[in-house]
Amino acid sequence: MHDVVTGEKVFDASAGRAVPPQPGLRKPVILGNKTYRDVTSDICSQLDQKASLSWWAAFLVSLTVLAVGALSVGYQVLTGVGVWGLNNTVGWAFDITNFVFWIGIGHAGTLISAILFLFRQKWRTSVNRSAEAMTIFAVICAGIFPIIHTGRPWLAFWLLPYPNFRGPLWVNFRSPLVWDMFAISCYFTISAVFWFVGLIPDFATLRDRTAPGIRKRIYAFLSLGWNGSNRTWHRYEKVYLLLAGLATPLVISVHTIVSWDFATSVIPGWHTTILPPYFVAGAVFSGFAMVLTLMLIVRRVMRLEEYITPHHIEQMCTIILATGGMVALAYATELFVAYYSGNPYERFAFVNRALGPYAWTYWIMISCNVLVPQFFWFKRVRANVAAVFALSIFINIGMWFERYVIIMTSLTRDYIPAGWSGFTPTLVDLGTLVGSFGLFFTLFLLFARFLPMVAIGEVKGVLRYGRSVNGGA
Amino acid sequence: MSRRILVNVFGSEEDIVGAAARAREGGYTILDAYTPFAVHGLDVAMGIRPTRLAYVCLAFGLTGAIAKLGFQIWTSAWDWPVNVGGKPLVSIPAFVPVTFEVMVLFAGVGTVLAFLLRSRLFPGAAPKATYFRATDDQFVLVLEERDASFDVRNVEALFRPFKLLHLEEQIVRE
Amino acid sequence: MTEEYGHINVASLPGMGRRSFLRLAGFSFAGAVLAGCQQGGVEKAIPHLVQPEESTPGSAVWYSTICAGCQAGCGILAKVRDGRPIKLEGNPGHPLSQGGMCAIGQASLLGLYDSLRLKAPLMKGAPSSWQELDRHVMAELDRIRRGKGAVRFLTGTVTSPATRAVIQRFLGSFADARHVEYDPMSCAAILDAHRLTHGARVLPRYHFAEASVITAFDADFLGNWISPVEFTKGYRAGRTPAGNPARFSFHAHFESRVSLTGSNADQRVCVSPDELQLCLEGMAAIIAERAGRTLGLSVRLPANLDNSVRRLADRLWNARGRGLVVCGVNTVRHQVLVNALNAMLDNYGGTVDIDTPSHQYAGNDAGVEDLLNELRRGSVEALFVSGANPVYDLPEGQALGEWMKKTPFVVSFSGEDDETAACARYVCPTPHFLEAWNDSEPVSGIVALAQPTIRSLRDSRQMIESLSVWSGDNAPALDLIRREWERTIRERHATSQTMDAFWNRTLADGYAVVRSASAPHHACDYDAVATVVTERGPTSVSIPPATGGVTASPGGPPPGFAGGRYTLLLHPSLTILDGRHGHNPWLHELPDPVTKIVWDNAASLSRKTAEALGVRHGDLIRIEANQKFLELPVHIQPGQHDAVVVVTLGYGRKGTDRFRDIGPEWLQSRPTVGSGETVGKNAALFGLIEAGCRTNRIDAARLIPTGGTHVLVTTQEYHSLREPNLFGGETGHRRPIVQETTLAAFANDPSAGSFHKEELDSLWPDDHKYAGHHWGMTIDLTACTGCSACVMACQAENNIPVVGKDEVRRNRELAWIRVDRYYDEARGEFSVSHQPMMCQHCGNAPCETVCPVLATVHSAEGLNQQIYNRCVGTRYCANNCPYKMRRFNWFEYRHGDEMQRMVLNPDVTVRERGVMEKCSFCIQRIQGAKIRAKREGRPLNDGDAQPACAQSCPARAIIFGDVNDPSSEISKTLSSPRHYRVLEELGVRPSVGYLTLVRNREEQAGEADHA
Amino acid sequence: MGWLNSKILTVILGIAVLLTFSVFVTSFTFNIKLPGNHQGYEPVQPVQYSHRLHAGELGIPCLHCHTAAERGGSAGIPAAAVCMNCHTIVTAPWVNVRAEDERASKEKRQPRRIISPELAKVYAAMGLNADFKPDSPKPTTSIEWVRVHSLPAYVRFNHSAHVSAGVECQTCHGAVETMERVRQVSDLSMGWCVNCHREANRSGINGRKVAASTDCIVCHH
Repeated sequence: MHDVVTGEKVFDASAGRAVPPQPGLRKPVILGNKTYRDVTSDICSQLDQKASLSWWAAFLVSLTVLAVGALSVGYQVLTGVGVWGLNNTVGWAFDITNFVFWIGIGHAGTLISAILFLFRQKWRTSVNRSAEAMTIFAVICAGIFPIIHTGRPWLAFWLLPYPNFRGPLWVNFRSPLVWDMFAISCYFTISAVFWFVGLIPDFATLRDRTAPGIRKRIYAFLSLGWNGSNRTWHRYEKVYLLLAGLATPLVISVHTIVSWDFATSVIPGWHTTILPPYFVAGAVFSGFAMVLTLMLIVRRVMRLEEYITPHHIEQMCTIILATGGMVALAYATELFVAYYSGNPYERFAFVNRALGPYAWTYWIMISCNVLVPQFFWFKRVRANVAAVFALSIFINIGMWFERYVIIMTSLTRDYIPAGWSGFTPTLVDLGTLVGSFGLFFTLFLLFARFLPMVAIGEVKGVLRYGRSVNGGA
Repeated sequence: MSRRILVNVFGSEEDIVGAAARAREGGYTILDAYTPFAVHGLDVAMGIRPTRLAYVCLAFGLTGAIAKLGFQIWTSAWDWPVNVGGKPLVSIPAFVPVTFEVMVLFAGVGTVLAFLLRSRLFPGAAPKATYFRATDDQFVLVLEERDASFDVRNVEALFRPFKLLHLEEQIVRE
Repeated sequence: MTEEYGHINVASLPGMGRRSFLRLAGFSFAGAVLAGCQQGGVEKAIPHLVQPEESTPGSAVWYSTICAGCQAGCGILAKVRDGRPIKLEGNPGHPLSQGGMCAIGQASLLGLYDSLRLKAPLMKGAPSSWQELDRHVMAELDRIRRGKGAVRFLTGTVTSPATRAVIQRFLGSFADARHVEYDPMSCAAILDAHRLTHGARVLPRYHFAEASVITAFDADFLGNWISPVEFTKGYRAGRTPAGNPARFSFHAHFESRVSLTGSNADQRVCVSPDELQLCLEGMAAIIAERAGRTLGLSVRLPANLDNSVRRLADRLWNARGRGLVVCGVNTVRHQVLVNALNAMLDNYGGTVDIDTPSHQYAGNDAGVEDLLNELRRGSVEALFVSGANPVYDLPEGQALGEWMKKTPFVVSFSGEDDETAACARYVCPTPHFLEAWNDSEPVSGIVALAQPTIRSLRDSRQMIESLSVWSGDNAPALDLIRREWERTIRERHATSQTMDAFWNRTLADGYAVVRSASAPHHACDYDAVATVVTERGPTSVSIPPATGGVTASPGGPPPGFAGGRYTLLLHPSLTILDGRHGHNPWLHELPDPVTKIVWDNAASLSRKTAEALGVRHGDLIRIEANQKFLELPVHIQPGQHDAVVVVTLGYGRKGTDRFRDIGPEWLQSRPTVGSGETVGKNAALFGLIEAGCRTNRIDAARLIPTGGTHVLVTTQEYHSLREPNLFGGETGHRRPIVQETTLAAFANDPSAGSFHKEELDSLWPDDHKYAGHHWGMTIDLTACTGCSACVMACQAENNIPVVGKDEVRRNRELAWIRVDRYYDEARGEFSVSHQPMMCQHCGNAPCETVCPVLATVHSAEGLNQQIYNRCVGTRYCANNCPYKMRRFNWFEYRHGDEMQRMVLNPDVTVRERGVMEKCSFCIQRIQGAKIRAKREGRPLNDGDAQPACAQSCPARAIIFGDVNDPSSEISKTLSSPRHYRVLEELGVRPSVGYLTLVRNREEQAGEADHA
Repeated sequence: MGWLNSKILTVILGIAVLLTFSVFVTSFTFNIKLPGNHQGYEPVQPVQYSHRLHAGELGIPCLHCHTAAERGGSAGIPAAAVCMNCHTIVTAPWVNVRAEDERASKEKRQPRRIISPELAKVYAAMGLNADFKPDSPKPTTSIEWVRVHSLPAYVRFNHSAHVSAGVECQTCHGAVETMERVRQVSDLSMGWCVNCHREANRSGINGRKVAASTDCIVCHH
């Protein structure tokens, strides 16, 4: 269990200078020569203090944006789906684009907490808690869309197979939307459970250092009586491993199922077998971009520079570069297969994406998802926080457009030319999209305020990685 | 019934792992250890048997998968057979995704529930033994004083190579 | 007694009480209204006190009557359910329409429930009562009789013998009285030409079925010219690729615009109006040469058309007696040449029948011109206007309105407060034709009776009843008609039935065939033709250059003919005709069968002309002609001649801003029509009455782009089966959605053009068998003319709401069947194909697989079912429909006002917002037929169950039936080598198939592109 | 100890399963009425017409008055004129008429016509005069019966199809001939319809094989 040192120099935030590589030593995950006590107080004191002005500012902005979204959704539910720009030909556009986008975002959290855990990547401990929180909030954002996109959202519960007085009449288990419903609810449940299991020891830590009062009682309630018993820790480790082992195929299955919404259809541009791997890679790609966006803000605002170090940023940039490459490969493969299939409808669908009336969306997608990640080949870019932040935002935009391109442009030009149409978003479409970001950031800010942002117990476990036994980095 | 226990407090993970190994070699009964994080090797040092939660996980997963597959077949082909898109009533490939999801759901939730029950963790439970810095920065090893031959001084000597911060005898009632 | 073709036994009629609406409506109407809120409230069920004999609650009764959507006088059946007429269908036995019914006729039902119909008589604009009005009118009439003032009675064409007699009798009591008939869609020149050439002012009856070579000069006989349903029936009968040799007429069409008929032609010759005249004269000269006649003409053909005219003349000559030349240009000079052609070709007595002529158009434009002059001079004492709206549809309408206001005594008989009624001193509300007794003789020898299907919803009185009251006769309409029939019709009937028996038989059948009583005529007088040709001068048109098009220089002044001047062509709308249906929302939302425009009229320009003027679709353009101008949005019409600008008549009706509220209102919705504006603009003001005939051709029109734009909405956004070549080439791949061939290729290989692609292997076993019925449909693209009657039939049958212009603009129209119209302009040719497209009821339906809640599943009879109440509205099914034939309720669409909701079919659920809907193959009709068969203890026969579209189709292009029944008509089409299914390579196994479109052309066309 | 925990686990899981089951079982057995279920609805009618008397005691067949059920989709409520087939002669319960006769013979006078108050409402609604002839100046009013059995707007039910298939009226409407006032006996839920159709397909109606479709669109269109 030795981390391989890459031989690259590391930026020491506390010293404010670059340190040359020290061959033979593991690269420290946490900087600043922290003791266990320091870790506890660094993380927990955030929750004891009054919220900062910047937190309040961010929270109010998010809340306002959320209100815009709530108004949009309320108006839409009361008036009808017609307040979106959809039509007979284009039955889905912003709604399902947002859904796939947010689900994709969510996948990075599971990836960090589960897959990197299975791969024994120690650096994950600093970011896994917030990444998992991001997953849950992203899935909440995503989960709203399948419900509100229906014409009669108040009947959305009909998607559940429950006993009834209609015969009984069940659901159609052949429909990818039912698969979706199961996949998302299962994914949400497992992610939430995973997250909560990770939080239990930290609640105990909080409980034990908080003075008696309502907060202590809440922490006590949530810590389930955790006392740090090693017998429990022993089982806990096993459970964590099992959950990681379950979540890994789950996350792949969820985005595979989401891609099947399209892949199992007959519409040219949707009906393609490449979609599952393409979607999973895209999800990781977009998810990491969102994790980066969030973490760069969080480490600054919550003063977590010593926990989320340039090493972390570097690692995530590398993953983005890798998954960006996969996405680019998928785009190329898609074009090639469309050409090589000899299917004229398929061929036209792809030519139309690149050259048709909505070509601009395609080229935004290509620029943001294929060209932008190439900057991460450069060490200087990866080390520049501002540049990484900007690039991560471009990737977020690009990945939203990827889904928009797939969903919308394919529908506008399908089989029967007389049915061809277009799509123009309405104000309500835009309000709902923006509002989903408001919801996401509102939830995330609340999380930052009331729960430990970093997994205390896990960080303590890797605290001494990259240090000599006597301490000192 | 009451028991006498000896509480040994250490400051680092190496110390408690070493001490635990030494105590077990010395024939002492280790009741438990309390640590701020999962200390690797401590379970081996304490001699804890491997947990069987993996089997629970398997059992739950299989139950979920079989139940869900059965339910899908029953609803689609037996209870009310409906021709949907010309597909067969039992369309096994189409039933796979939901079966898989429910399998994971059952396995995941079942395992965690089993873990919580087994470890007697539930909302609002009071911790059985609280060494409050054990959730912060201290590592606590608890030995049972089973008979009169138990001598604290022997233990102290035994733990001399390790940085013992604190040692205390307690009587707990059960 | 239910669902039968019932008729009313007059003897047992206690007044009109049995069809008294309110009492009849009682039972189920209260139920329908309350059904929506039945969850909480108490539902009242109010039965009749005395059950009407022929009515069973919840069942329909059919009455035969006459359609008054236009003057063609098709026989129809009105479906009356719980006292309300809810659907009109063609009377299968009627000799003219033979069960077909056009879109306009079907939609005219909605006019019955128009809430803006006049509620009471008006005197000087104020509501009054009949007694009051009668007193005033009778006093005035006495004064006029004494003063021997001039009395003029202006009507549309009167096809009713009784009405004509009543008017004559009424006018007989005045010293100076004249009955003037006119038609806004005038055919006066044909009648006038026949007076010159044949000595009788008659409109021939054309037999398209008998014709093997049809040559039409701008006559839209499949669209709205004279008797479109009858002509479509005939045209279809003469064109079937089956049989050896196939009886398949050749149809050549000369026109400048793109008419519905032109879009169906085997050879469409795009000519300027001048060239059209040259072609007609040239052809007459060629034929005259062959026939050895002299018409005073010499052959002067434009070089580019010389060949085609000569070849066509050959064809016509070879098909003497079986040819047919028709012309829609309302000029005597054109029409005498047509008469000469038909005479020289021996077509009279064969395809052109003036022995039993048509009475459908009898208007006399010269008479109208005289009347207008009299009114201008103020020499008319009393004017009656009935069944016409001259203030709106005459070129001098505006001025006429002023003259009418100055005329001492003006009575308007009208159902609504229209433009003409607004200028009349007395307005007498007339009932809707479904509320009235009537008779007609549309074609000499075919007489028909119309009976009321509902008691008048308004305080109205038929015109003939009013005249009867004012003559002191006080006879109800029924008596007036019966009297006339006793006097003149009965004696012409062959059998010796009693009057009662004859009357009841006719009432039940809806029509009777009697001896013709037409004016005598003589053979064609070629000297008269020569006189007209020379008298009205040798042709004044110059022969244009061989290219015949605009040579545009970018950036230069807008070119055109004669210095930036274009020829303005006006033509009546295919949906609202001359404007008489301008208040009918169903028709406004019915896409024009060619342009697919809804809720507007436009200035159609060819692509070249539009480019030269620098305008695009929807740009406003100012048309100046005759010292008048109009601003209209531009519509770019492929296939149109560069020298013309084409404007549809019938729009801009007063009061059409009532439609501003139609459709949903929300944050970004736009009204269908602006407040105070009208739907479209009235282009009738450009018209002229020249040489005694009304012309719709106006020369030297200037077109000036204004820079403004208008939201001009079409239901189809892409118009070709060829993919756009996005790499910049000429044309892309042609999709084999419409599979077509030529008659020549078909003769060699009956499966020519039908392009079958192998279905891929399925992963799934084929384990769903249809044991009982298995419904299927076949659409014969050769028969389909694109007329859109099916669209309207579906709208009326299936409670499809009108969604308004903005929703159509957003591509949210709700029609369950659309007629896709494709232009093919490859290789410099222009051809059009029409393809009705509805839910294909796929055996392996992609929509069903994806529905999460089982709201769309397959029935045991092969139907793709859509269950509205189960639908949660994910729209996944619509996305996954390769045919894009699923329709979503984006909002709670209103079904008109409370009156208009009476037209709803109680057998079809009114869909709420958020649910998907689509064609159900009219399951309610299938169920009805099955239940009827079960009740009568017999098996279901082929043809018992017919969806509304198939029933209404005038061309019988839609065949529906049970494919499990080997003897059914549908089963026979399945084995036709022409049969194909759209997108069959997807493996979705549609239940709807198509028969290839066969065009009577020699060359092989469109074949190579299919691969 | 591990053993003990497993037992707790078993017990808790068992309780959970039982609870779920019992919720379903109670909702089905005790027939929890969901919104839209009007089973047991028994409204007061404007005229206290007794089906027990007419259909039960007097044995008049249902289709005698509800003729439309045989011919059309809707069974309808008979027109008041149908009542007059008998009630121009029968104007009051027999006992009341008899009592009047006896009183009259006792008082040595012509017996007066006895009209039951409920029938009087019908006569009044029809505007009949003393000879049961329409009296034109008298206004006629509709009798506003309260509808008992009603289906949602999206359900099509055709009476004649069921009557011609041999389904007894009582199958759906219950023993109306025993009811003084008509009550909705069945819940008229979709499951109730579908299960009857399934049963009919399995065992026929009165021994006759029938094809009762379970296609959705047969009722929902």
